[in-house]
Amino acid sequence: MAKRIAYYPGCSCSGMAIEYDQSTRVLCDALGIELVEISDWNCCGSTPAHSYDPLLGAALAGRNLAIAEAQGFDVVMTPCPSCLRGLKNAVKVYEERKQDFLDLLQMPFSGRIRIISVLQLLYEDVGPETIKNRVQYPFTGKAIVPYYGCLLTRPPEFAQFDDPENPVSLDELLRAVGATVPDFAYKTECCGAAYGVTENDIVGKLTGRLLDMARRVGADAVGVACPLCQQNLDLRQSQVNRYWRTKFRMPILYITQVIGYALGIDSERLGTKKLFISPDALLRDICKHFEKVDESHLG
Amino acid sequence: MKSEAASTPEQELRIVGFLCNWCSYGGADTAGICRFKQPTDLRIIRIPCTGRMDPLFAVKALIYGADGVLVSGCHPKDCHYAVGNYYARRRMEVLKRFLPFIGIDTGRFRYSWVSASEGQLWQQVVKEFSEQIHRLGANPGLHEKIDVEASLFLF
Amino acid sequence: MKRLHLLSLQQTCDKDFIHRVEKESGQQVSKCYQCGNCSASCNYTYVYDYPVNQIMRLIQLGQKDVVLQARSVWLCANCQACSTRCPCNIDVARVMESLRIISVEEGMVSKKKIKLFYDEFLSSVKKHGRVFETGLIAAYNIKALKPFTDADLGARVLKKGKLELHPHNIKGRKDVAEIFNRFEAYSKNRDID
Amino acid sequence: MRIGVFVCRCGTNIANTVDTEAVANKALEYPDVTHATDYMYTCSEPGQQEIQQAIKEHALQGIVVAACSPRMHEATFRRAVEKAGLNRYMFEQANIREHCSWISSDIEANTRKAMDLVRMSVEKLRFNQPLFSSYVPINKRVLVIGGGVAGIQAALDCAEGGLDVVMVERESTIGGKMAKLDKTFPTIDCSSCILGPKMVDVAQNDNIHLYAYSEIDSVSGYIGNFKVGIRKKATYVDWDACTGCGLCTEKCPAKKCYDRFNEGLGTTTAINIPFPQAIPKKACIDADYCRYFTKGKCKVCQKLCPTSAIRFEMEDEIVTEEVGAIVVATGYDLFDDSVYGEYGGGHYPDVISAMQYERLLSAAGPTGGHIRRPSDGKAPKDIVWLSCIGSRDASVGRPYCSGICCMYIAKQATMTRDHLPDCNCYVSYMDIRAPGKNYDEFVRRAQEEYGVQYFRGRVGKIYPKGDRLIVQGADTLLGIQIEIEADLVVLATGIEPSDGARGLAEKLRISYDDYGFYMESHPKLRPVETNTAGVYLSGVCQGPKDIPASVGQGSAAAAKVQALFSRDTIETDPQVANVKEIACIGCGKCIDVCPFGAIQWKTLRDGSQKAQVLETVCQGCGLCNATCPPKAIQLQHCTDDQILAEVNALCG
Ligand SMILES: Cc1cc2nc3c(=O)[nH]c(=O)nc-3n(C[C@H](O)[C@H](O)[C@H](O)COP(=O)(O)OP(=O)(O)OC[C@H]3O[C@@H](n4cnc5c(N)ncnc54)[C@H](O)[C@@H]3O)c2cc1C
Ligand SMILES: Cc1cc2nc3c(=O)[nH]c(=O)nc-3n(C[C@H](O)[C@H](O)[C@H](O)COP(=O)(O)OP(=O)(O)OC[C@H]3O[C@@H](n4cnc5c(N)ncnc54)[C@H](O)[C@@H]3O)c2cc1C
Ligand code: SF4
Ligand code: SF4
Ligand code: SF4
Ligand code: SF4
Ligand code: SF4
Ligand code: SF4
Ligand code: SF4
Ligand code: SF4
Repeated sequence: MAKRIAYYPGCSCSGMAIEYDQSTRVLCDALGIELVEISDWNCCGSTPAHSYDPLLGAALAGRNLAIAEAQGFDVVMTPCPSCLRGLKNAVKVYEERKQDFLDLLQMPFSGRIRIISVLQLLYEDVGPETIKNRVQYPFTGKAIVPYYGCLLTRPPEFAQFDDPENPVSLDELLRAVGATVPDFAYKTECCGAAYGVTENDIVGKLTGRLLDMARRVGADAVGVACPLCQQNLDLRQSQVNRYWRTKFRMPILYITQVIGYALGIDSERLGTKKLFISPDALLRDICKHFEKVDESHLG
Repeated sequence: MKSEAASTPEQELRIVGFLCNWCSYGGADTAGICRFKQPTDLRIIRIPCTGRMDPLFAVKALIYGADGVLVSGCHPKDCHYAVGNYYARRRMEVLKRFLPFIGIDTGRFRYSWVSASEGQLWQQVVKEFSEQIHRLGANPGLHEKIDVEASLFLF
Repeated sequence: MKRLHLLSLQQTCDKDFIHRVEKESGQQVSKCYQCGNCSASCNYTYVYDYPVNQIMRLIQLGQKDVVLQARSVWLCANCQACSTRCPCNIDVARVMESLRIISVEEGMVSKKKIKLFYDEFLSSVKKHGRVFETGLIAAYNIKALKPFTDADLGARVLKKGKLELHPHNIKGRKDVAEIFNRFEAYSKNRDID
Repeated sequence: MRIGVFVCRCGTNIANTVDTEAVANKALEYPDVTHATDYMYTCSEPGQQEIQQAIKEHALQGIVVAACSPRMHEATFRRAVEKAGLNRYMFEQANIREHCSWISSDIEANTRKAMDLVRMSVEKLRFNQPLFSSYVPINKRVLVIGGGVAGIQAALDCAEGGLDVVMVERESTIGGKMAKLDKTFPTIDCSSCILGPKMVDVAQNDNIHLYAYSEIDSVSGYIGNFKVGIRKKATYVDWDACTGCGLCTEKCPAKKCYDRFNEGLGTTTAINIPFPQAIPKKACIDADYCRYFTKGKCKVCQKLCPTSAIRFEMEDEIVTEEVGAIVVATGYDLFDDSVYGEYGGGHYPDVISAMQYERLLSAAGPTGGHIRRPSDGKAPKDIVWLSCIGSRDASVGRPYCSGICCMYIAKQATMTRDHLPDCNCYVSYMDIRAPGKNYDEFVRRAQEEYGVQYFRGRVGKIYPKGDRLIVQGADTLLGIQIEIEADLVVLATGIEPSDGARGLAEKLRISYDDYGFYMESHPKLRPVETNTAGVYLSGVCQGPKDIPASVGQGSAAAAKVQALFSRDTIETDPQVANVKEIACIGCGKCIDVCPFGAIQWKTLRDGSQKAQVLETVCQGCGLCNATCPPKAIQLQHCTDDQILAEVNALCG
């Protein structure tokens, strides 16, 4: 499946969530999808810009889309749901307030570009079936709960992807790599991502709830598709433990890492070392030589 | 023979009203029962439903010299015959667009929805429309002869 | 929260405010019938001063000052749970977002620190073209007078090699800054209108 | 034509602002007018006699009365001229009171206007034709579609009055939803105790012919003379032979069939009698589950049946019935709660619908009347009811209130407290709607005497925690979020029109609203009639209702049928459309627009197709007339010639 699409890593994925970026790149490479990073991309403005005026956020995000269009792409993929929202918002604002938007952007833009998340790419364009057929090291016997976070499927008219209350895409991808997928009631609950820095009491409470539920349903790990969710659950797990007097040690893996590993990609290249809660024990159960995987089959 | 209206003093003009029996005709009755004063130019023709209203009636009236034509029926959804006024609305809209082609000011034609209990509304409709027709003045008549029957095919 | 005791409906109702919220958000607030589903679904209700259904109610009543100064407005994480479940098809999250925008315009921001974080974030973007996370957090923590928050995490992040010590300046950062400048000019013009 | 004109003074009502004498004198100048006069009170006895006398004296052939609104006295005057030997349609009334004397005090202008109005009437009258009603015999049999409580009531009331009733029910038993209920609010009567005897009456009444497991296939004809095709669906059991002994159902090996009567709680057998009190009590095979039909092998029932009633070769059969009136009572279905992903209906076994809960309460239900939750059969300790599920919710396209759920929630909660005194009952509500007799008192009792805990606010989400469910809601009165740990959650699903309601409406040519509820002819004054003459409504098919209202409407529909059938013939209104066959070009446009299906094709001897109006069905709206390109179809008494004559009188 030779395919070339524009790639927007976003700020998180080039900083705190660098392993999400790495794993996305190597996984796409292994799946025959060529990612072309949007040249000289800038920050999409995220929530802060949006809170001033969706127009400002739209113009900031729009610059990236305009560059991608100029490079001849009709699809942009980003791993980060927050960037996804920012980029999609640009198209929406473009449709609603075309003149204001173009005045601010001062670049040619047609608004025809399609924006998808890496989850959507894996689920809709690649498909669980394809992935299942290529699994080398299945996660048999391991329970991974799918955590979508609040942004990927909501609001439904905007997301145009999966079910807002009971999404299944991540579930099916996890099942495709052989994992057990427990019914996880907090699939789409908000983790408080926006307040990682400013209101970390709130984050502590919400993430604690999520981890508690994950443990109750017997999870060995949580599979995520959002760098902010990942950070809250992984980096802040120690804070949560202090706040709740708990002893969680729950690995939080990106879906790209899970699939990549199952496909037989070296964990080093997937950046699992960068995770704060080490998934090594889990990964070792799946493949004994997890540190020195033979990648020859990837071709 | 000339009609009475034609020989009247200048200030009275000829307005023909086509009112459905169930709603607007009753609304005009209600306005009368309540003694709501109205201009005297209007003459009402009773039809069962605005769905009966052939745009040709309005066209003929205007061509033959009426100064204004008013059509009124039940509010959409309240039609005694369920859907008659939906058809009427569509036809009246087409008629409005068509009138300029035969040199008639669209301001001479109006349709409204007035129920049997809306005497006050009826008074207002009559007042407004009569004033509008007076502003437009007497119908100057047609400059060119047009084939009225042929115009039918436009509908 | 400032508890309301007696509300004189006519005297405190600001109709222009209702229109402004409706225009900014594109939502008709009178559609809200106060079912409470938004508050039931909102993960932040417990930290709000007014749960989001009450925010909707206060807007219906034109209570501009109470609404704009509410803590809830800035604690909303824009998670969309409310919008997804509102039986009246109101995009409640969009209304909350509009309130944030209006509260900035009116100088009535309740959670100054969140606003501060946003300001720092944007100035980082304006300067470098991308967010310089390390610089942002440092600047924020100093200005918010809580320099040691998350200090425990800092060391671990550093160890994982995840903290950049230098900002990445993109080539087009002038273009990005221009967008900000044009936006500021645009906002000023709009205020005059 | 010799026309007489009578200008009424109405005491001073007209005469004060119209010079009636001048109007009468002027009328003498109009064509064909041979007699004209004014009179004090034309509608009075002597006034009418004056008209009748003038008809004779002056050999008048048509009459114009210039007086009040025809909506007031047209009927009076038509009768008066008829008594004097004229056809009643040789009469016109000019409205010079409501439309003239009362709305302006300008005597000169009013007088001029009255003259115009009289002239218009005269000109129209010159085109009038005598019209005659025809009389069509009424077939005094009535069809009732739907055998819920509303249909049963209508059928019994009609049969009581001596009418022949044909009842068509699509399930294999009558009883509808009420047969599934345990007790009924607000008196907590046992549902089957009060409905059962009525169902038996239907079975035993000689005047009622019941087609169960049947549906309406086609409807043609018109008031007094409908012809209805009824599809008797194959039951694979000869009901004349079946005694309802139930032997077959005990031994049928296909035991995993969806149990419709028990709302899918538990399973049933492929050959099945829905419940012990079913009417008719006959077995019926569900071919989707029967092993013989799915796998080609079994026939256990055939071997067992003592009366050899099983007929695997049976096929659907169409029978035709002729009736004079139709009562539609097709009731409702319940909203599919799985639409709400956040509540997990259809996903979590212990989130059930209120109708399922009704079956749990019922002594004849799958748990024998013991409240046991579906997942593990435990008696619940905490139950939460959620109101307005699929009601009052624009986001799922159901903005209306279902009207009954507030009450049945209160009923189910109080009964739960009776059955399981230790069980805590919680109800989430937005408003409590209980406007019937003794209804609000009933809801108050649930709270005050039975300790049911109501909280105001919708629920956002339900999710499992261990073997319990967390109900995450809000108490908007307190302005806080709340959580309840529950063993069972009951969704008060709202009402929607029964499956297939629209299709049936098309066959009957009756209208329905945006949701599929049938439209009454007038929301206040003709609540059981439809706009199609001879078709009546009863029960929830017209809109949400409880049992008392459904029964009331059933009786009302029956009364309408009785009133219709109290005559032997129907007098048709001759003010209907009529086709000039030579002019008709057979375009069919009139057939398309007629809202009542009153026009049909007629094939002439030369094979050409012409439109033909069914006089009894036509309601006289004139839509066809305005539509017909060559104006071949004309609405009698309101023809193009007549209207244009009025226009010409003014503008010509
Ligand atoms: C959970 C619940 C509890 C309730 N409790 C109470 C209560 O305590 N007290 C109270 O007053 N009300 C109660 N109600 C309301 C009550 O059920 C209704 O008011 C009543 O059943 C309406 O009767 P109906 O005959 O109009 O409709 P239905 O009972 O629905 O009967 C319609 C019948 O027509 C048949 N049918 C449908 N379509 C066709 C077709 N095309 N051809 C042939 N047949 C057709 C159906 O099979 C059915 O037998 C309750 C409702 C629910 C959902
Ligand atoms: C303010 C108000 C507004 C309303 N608006 C609406 C509305 O918009 N829509 C709606 O549907 N409903 C409305 N209603 C309700 C509506 O008025 C009633 O439903 C309806 O009028 C009831 O009619 P009825 O014939 O049963 O009773 P009534 O109208 O009370 O008629 C009873 C008649 O019996 C006579 N009578 C009484 N006792 C005797 C006796 N012993 N002997 C002889 N005659 C007697 C009375 O004089 C009276 O004429 C409204 C009610 C109110 C109070
Ligand atoms: S969910 Fe919608 S209708 Fe309900 S209270 Fe919130 S905003 Fe209002
Ligand atoms: S968008 Fe804001 S108000 Fe709505 S549920 Fe999320 S946090 Fe609460
Ligand atoms: S006919 Fe009409 S106008 Fe004449 S007296 Fe009777 S009510 Fe009055
Ligand atoms: S089909 Fe035969 S065995 Fe079954 S109930 Fe009828 S009579 Fe009894
Ligand atoms: S033939 Fe069908 S209905 Fe009869 S016993 Fe077998 S499975 Fe049951
Ligand atoms: S009756 Fe009560 S529960 Fe049912 S829809 Fe109406 S308000 Fe909601
Ligand atoms: S007059 Fe109306 S009802 Fe009669 S045939 Fe014509 S369209 Fe049908
Ligand atoms: S519309 Fe006129 S011409 Fe056409 S079929 Fe009907 S009657 Fe005949």
